[in-house]
Amino acid sequence: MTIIIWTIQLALVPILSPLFLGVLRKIKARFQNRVGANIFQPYRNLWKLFHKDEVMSEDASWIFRIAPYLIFTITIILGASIPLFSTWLSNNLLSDFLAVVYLVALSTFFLALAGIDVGSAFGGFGSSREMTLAALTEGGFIFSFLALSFLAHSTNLFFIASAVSVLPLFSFTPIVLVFISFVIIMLCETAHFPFDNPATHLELTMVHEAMILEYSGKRLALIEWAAANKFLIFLALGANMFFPWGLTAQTDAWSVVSALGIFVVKVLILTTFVAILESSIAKFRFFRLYDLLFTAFILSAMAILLIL
Amino acid sequence: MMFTLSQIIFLLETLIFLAAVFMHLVHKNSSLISLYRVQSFIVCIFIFGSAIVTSSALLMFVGILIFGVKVIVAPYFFTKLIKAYHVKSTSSTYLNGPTTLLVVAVLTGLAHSHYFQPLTTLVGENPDGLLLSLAAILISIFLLINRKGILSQMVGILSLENAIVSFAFLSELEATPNMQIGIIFDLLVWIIIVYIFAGMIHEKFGTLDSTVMNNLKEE
Amino acid sequence: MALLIIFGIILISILLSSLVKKRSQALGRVAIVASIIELLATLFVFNQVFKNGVYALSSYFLVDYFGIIVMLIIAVIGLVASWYSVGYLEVEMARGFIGYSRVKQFFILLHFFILAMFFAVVTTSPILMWISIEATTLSTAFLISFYSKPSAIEAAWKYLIINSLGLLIGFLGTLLFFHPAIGNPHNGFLTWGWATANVSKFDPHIIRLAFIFILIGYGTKVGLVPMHTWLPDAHSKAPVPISSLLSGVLLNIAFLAILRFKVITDLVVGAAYSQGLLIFLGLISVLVPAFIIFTQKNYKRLLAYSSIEHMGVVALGFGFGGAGAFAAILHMLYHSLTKSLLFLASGNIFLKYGSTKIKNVANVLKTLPGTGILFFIGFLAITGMPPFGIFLTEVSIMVAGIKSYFWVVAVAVLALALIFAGFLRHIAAMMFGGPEKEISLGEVNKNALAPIILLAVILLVLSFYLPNNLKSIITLASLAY
Amino acid sequence: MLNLISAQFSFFLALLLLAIGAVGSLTFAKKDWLANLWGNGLAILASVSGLVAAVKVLIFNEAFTYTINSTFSNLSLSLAVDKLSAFFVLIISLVAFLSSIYGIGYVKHFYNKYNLGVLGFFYNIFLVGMLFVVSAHNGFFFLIVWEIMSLASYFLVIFENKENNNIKAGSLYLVMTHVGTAFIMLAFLLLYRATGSLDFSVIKANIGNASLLIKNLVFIFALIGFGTKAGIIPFHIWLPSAHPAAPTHVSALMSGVMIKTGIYMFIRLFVEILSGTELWWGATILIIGIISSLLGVLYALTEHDIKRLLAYHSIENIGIILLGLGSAMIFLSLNLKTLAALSLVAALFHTLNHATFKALLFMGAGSVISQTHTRNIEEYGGLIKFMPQTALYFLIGSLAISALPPFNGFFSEWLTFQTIFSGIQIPDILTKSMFILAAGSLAFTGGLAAACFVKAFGVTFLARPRSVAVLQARESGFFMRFSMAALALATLILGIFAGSVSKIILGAVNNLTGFQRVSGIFFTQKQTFELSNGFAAISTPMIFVILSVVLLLIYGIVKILTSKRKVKIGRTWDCGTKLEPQMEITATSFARSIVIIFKGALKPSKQLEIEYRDADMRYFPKSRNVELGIVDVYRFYFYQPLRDLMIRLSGYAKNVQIGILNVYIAYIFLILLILLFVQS
Repeated sequence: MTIIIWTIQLALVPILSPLFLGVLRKIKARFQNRVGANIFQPYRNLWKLFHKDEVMSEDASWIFRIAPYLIFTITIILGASIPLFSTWLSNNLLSDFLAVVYLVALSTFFLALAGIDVGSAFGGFGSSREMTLAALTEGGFIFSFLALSFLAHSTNLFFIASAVSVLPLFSFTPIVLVFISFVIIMLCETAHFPFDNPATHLELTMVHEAMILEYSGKRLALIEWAAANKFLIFLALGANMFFPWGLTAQTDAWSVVSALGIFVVKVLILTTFVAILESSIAKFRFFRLYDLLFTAFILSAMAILLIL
Repeated sequence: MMFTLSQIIFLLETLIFLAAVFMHLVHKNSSLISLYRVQSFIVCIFIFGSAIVTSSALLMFVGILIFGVKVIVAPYFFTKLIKAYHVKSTSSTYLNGPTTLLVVAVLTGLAHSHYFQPLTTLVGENPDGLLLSLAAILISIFLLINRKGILSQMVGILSLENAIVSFAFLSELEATPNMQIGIIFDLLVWIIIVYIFAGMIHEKFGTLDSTVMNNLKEE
Repeated sequence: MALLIIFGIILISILLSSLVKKRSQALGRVAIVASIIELLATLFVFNQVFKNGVYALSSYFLVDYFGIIVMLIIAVIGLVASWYSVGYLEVEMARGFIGYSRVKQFFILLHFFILAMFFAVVTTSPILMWISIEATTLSTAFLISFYSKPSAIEAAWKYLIINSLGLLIGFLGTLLFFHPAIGNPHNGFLTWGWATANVSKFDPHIIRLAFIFILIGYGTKVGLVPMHTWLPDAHSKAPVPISSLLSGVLLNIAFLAILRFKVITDLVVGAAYSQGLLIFLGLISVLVPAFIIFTQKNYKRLLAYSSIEHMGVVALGFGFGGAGAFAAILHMLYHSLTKSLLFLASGNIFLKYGSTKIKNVANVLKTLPGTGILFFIGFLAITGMPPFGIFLTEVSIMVAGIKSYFWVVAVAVLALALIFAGFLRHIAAMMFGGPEKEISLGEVNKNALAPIILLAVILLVLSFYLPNNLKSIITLASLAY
Repeated sequence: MLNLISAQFSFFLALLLLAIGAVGSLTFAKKDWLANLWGNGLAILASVSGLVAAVKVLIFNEAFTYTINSTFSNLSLSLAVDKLSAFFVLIISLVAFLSSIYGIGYVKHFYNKYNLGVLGFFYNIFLVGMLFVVSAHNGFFFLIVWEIMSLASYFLVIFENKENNNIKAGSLYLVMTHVGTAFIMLAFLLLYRATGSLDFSVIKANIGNASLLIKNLVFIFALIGFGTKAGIIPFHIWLPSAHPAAPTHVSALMSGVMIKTGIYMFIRLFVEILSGTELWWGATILIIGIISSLLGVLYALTEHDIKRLLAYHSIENIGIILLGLGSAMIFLSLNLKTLAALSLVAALFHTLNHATFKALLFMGAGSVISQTHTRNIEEYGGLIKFMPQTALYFLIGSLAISALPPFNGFFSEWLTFQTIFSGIQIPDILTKSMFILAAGSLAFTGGLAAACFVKAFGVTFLARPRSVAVLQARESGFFMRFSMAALALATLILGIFAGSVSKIILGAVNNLTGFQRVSGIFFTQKQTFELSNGFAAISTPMIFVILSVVLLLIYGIVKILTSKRKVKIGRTWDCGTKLEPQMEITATSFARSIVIIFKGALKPSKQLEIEYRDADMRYFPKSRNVELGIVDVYRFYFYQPLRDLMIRLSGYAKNVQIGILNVYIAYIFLILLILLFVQS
């Protein structure tokens, strides 16, 4: 039975992530009263890209070649080491939140290098913006998890999830503060609205897209898929860290299926929240973003002071 | 009617003191030298007096020697200097007349103050003579500070030497005769060297006024 | 017997060098031979003193522990200076700065100077010592105005007047010092031995006054700060071998005079009085040159100010007493070696660049490799960098002083750091710097390097290994303070 | 074989070999290649025996002491190598071993330009100085070797004295170190005053009777003295100019190891000798750590001289080490012995890590400079195609310094995080907010360091060459690549086996006096590192294994899936225009956004000159040049005014020498009267 849970845990993120991307795009289209593509369109895009030939720039070095593989691997590992539906795998030694933060930083590092490698102007300033934002999010990212870990007296994500689920009501306000700062961090890391517009290729605004302009064929598929995985990972973290009620500890078939169902519902709610947010506010100017990130950091610092 | 020995010594000591004071006020070099001649003559009297008292022939010989050097040779050299470089009037002093006198008065008061009081225990009979010679020492040092001319600096040093020797005699601390011979020989060499230096200074700087010699400073 | 040899040799060499008529190497050779014999005689006296404590010729001459150390300094630096001046004057004569008669005058006066210094160290009577120190002033007056340029004469004149005034004050102090001798007609020949023998007869108040006169008087000869004004002019205008003798040796002799009186004052009045005065003068002697060195423009004046500063450190050493005294004596030894090394090396630089201004001397390491390296070693030694002895003595002086005078030590240590900063600025500007335009490479006078290397070797050897007989003599000498 | 030679024998063998190396290279100065081989060869042998000594003391705990008395009463040449000094001997020998190998290759481009004998001589003396500094046990002897170390490194900094600013950098360095030593001397003198001796063990024994005032003064003086050497923020201005001036293998040693001697003495003095630390001591060190790490990385971002950039990063990493040390001292003053031991282990581990990856980065930079003959990043570009292996090693170095997982930087930063987190749990509100500040600064420093090294690596190695200098760059020589490879491997191994390494370091920390009975801080079975209070656990080998396995798996799957697809090489698409090298991102523009964000701290200055075709019409600008830079705050607000004050004071002091004889006589007369008044 454990092997089944392991495979689900391993495969859940890569399989479901394009779906939620499709749902997000569908809801945004609906807001712009367009019909919008089918929610399974991302699967088809990936399938198409995997079967196309690839054009690579002559300036690119081996870093450009292996970056997509490395980024995709990191998202798979992260997917496997965070609490999705069962807290049964708590002894996993990779699920310390600092390891999660620094693995994300590693993937951003290589993505930025790949951006610079091709030597085009877009890649250059894309990496510069990405690294600036990544540098400033790290503070908020670490501090939001730190607040929770002080609640749970452990930095292991699974223990945090189980601790938050049994919290009494009076510690509600710090959780709200941390949730707000986590949402800001999530939007920045997954390149969503106030920070970066995922859909556009307009050089004035794009950050994440600028770095992957030169990719094509299977490497572009891997990068797109990795981006989708990252989006789902952050949604899962948001869902299971702050609303951890659906996680089961048993391993019988029925409780696993119901936990999966609850997990999907929770993530859907969060996706709609993100879609609504993206449709309602405009993208901030680049040099106002760091105020947002510093507020995230201050919010979680205040939460820590409240908790301890 | 005869004055006692200590009164005579005190009288001579006041003459030395007055000579030192007048050196500040006098303008002509030649009078400066004559004052110095008076001073050294009195010192010779002291030496002869103590030679008679201790009746040592060596001291007598030293007295003659000192007389020869200080009263005859030194002034001769100085007058030669004055004639050679026709330095009639000494260049003026830094402080004008009255202030110099004020400083001289302060110095004499200082010499008689309690700072030097332990010195009076040195000798029984003529403590105030001793203090007067101390005042003469301080005044001749001040002469060096005050005067601008090379010649007056030379005379200042020599009058300081006279004052110290007079102080020594008054407190009976004077050195043994053969020591004194060494000292006076030393003084003679000093006078010769200073004379030669005056020549060189005049040749190089053209005047015997020391204010011209102030280009050795930190730029 | 050995003392007679020394005096005899010097007198003979004076006679010989005055007889030499035509231009010949005789002058230089006579000087070098004389100084070698003096060194041998001093070494003989050295192990005499080491064996039986003291070496007395007659009641007039007596060499004690401290005396032999200073004699050693005189002999060594005398030898090196006269060896160097042979080459140095040759080049000067070749360039037509000075005529042969001046060279002859130089050597005669040099012998007088060394004779007077030996005499000062050896006599037992303070007045005889005063006379011989007065003789050193007179003999060096003409040596300072050797180049008969207006500035040299001005420096010599100031040197003469200030030192005569100082020594007269010292004379007054000496007279006051021996006030118990009134009345008793002891053949009037007062000696140090006599003073230490009947200390009870001294009246403390008079001694306090007398020691001040001594300190100011002989302090002028040592160059402690308020009385130092003649030193930079005299040492920078004098020909290089003379300034190395002046800086390296004469200052120590004057300090020896003060210390001889200090022994008696300590017995009569107690050590605190004299130590307090020495610390006060020592501290300002370290502070004032520290600031002047920082923006100094002329490297010979730079070395002169560093002599004042090192005499200040020695004064601090004796002021702190105990282990500080031992370190201070050793500091005197190291300082005289390093300072004469630096002066002689600066002589080479002067011959090559023709100017004593720091700004028109550059790239010395390239043009004068030998002198450059030696000058740099001298700089490292004089500013107290570790491998050399001066660092050891400075630290142990500070250690001796920390117990009771923390703020004095703190200020002194920071002043020494400031001196290092100032020195480094000037030396780095001289040593490196841009490629000089037309300065030809290579040393000027060939046999000028040998004496400097000898000094450097002696300094390095003494820094690491102090022969134990020297060490024991220094410890014995420092016991009195 | 190891237990044949004793630790003491191998330590002294190392010193002897270095001495022979020094003298030998001077004698063979005439023939360049012989001097180079002799100097570096013996340094290699010496560092091997140094390694053996360190290992034997650390693992087989054969600590030894050795004393010879000398002429001066309290100067005794006493050495004591306990586990802490052995740890630093280990660092010194490891980096010296590899930088000497690197030196053999690197020094070739000095042939018949500079005198290699001198380089060999001072290089070996420098190593001797460092080995003595970490083992000296007597204050006096320590001052001597401390100055010898600074003096030798001064000569190495000004070795390439053709460029003038090397000389200025060298002089600034020596003056600041010397002023630092003056403060250290004062600190030791105060200790002597309180305890009557300069020997560390005697001082440690009766530190009790030192009054609180003396302890505080000693702390302040030691902080200034050793801080200058460690390069903490207010006293760091010599570091960015001195380290780049030295030849690369020396600057690798200086940056990697020499500044650690300051840290060693911080630990030896504050943690061991002045055992009862005050709370405010730890707080000051923590705040200095915060400032140094943040400002260090920000200044590095504005740099485009590659060696200066690395030098600023040394300041940043020293800041991180000080965070660990500061929290250790705070825990000590609150008597939390276990947490103090943990934070000391974090600080020491980061010292070891920084030594390895900083040396690696400097060597990489050195190889790049020796090929392109310029230090300006803007003229590099595309070097990965000309120097693939150097690029790989530099990449590994950059990953390690930005604390990214599989490498050693990650674990030591993780451990420092854990100490700060446990610090946050202290009830006292003031220390808690300080620790929160520390955690924030460490987080931002990590992010900014990653940004800075993306800039450094990307602009140097990736994309197209920006200048012709890059075109004739060749891969660096075998020796250089060997030592870089070894260091890269070391960062990886230290990263993976972090558990057992931290156990050895804990052994070293337990050796200090205050920590004898401290145990159970963390336990490590098969390399998983877990805090005893169960707060956090990490297994570094697990990360590495999973990363590589999943990477290979994905690569295999994708390869099979898309085996039939072809890969075509085309030109980078840039909206159809022909791509010029100028179009690539440059280092300045890369960091420009961060510099603008932190403009409050950095005060960037910008000059804009426009030259018009004809001056009065001012419509058609002929040329426009923009000059970006940052104001060197410290030099401008602190060091320059200090220097002007000194010059003004020296102006006053010079007035003493007026030149008028009468004034001089007045001085004598005055001092005579003053003394007469004073004494009566």
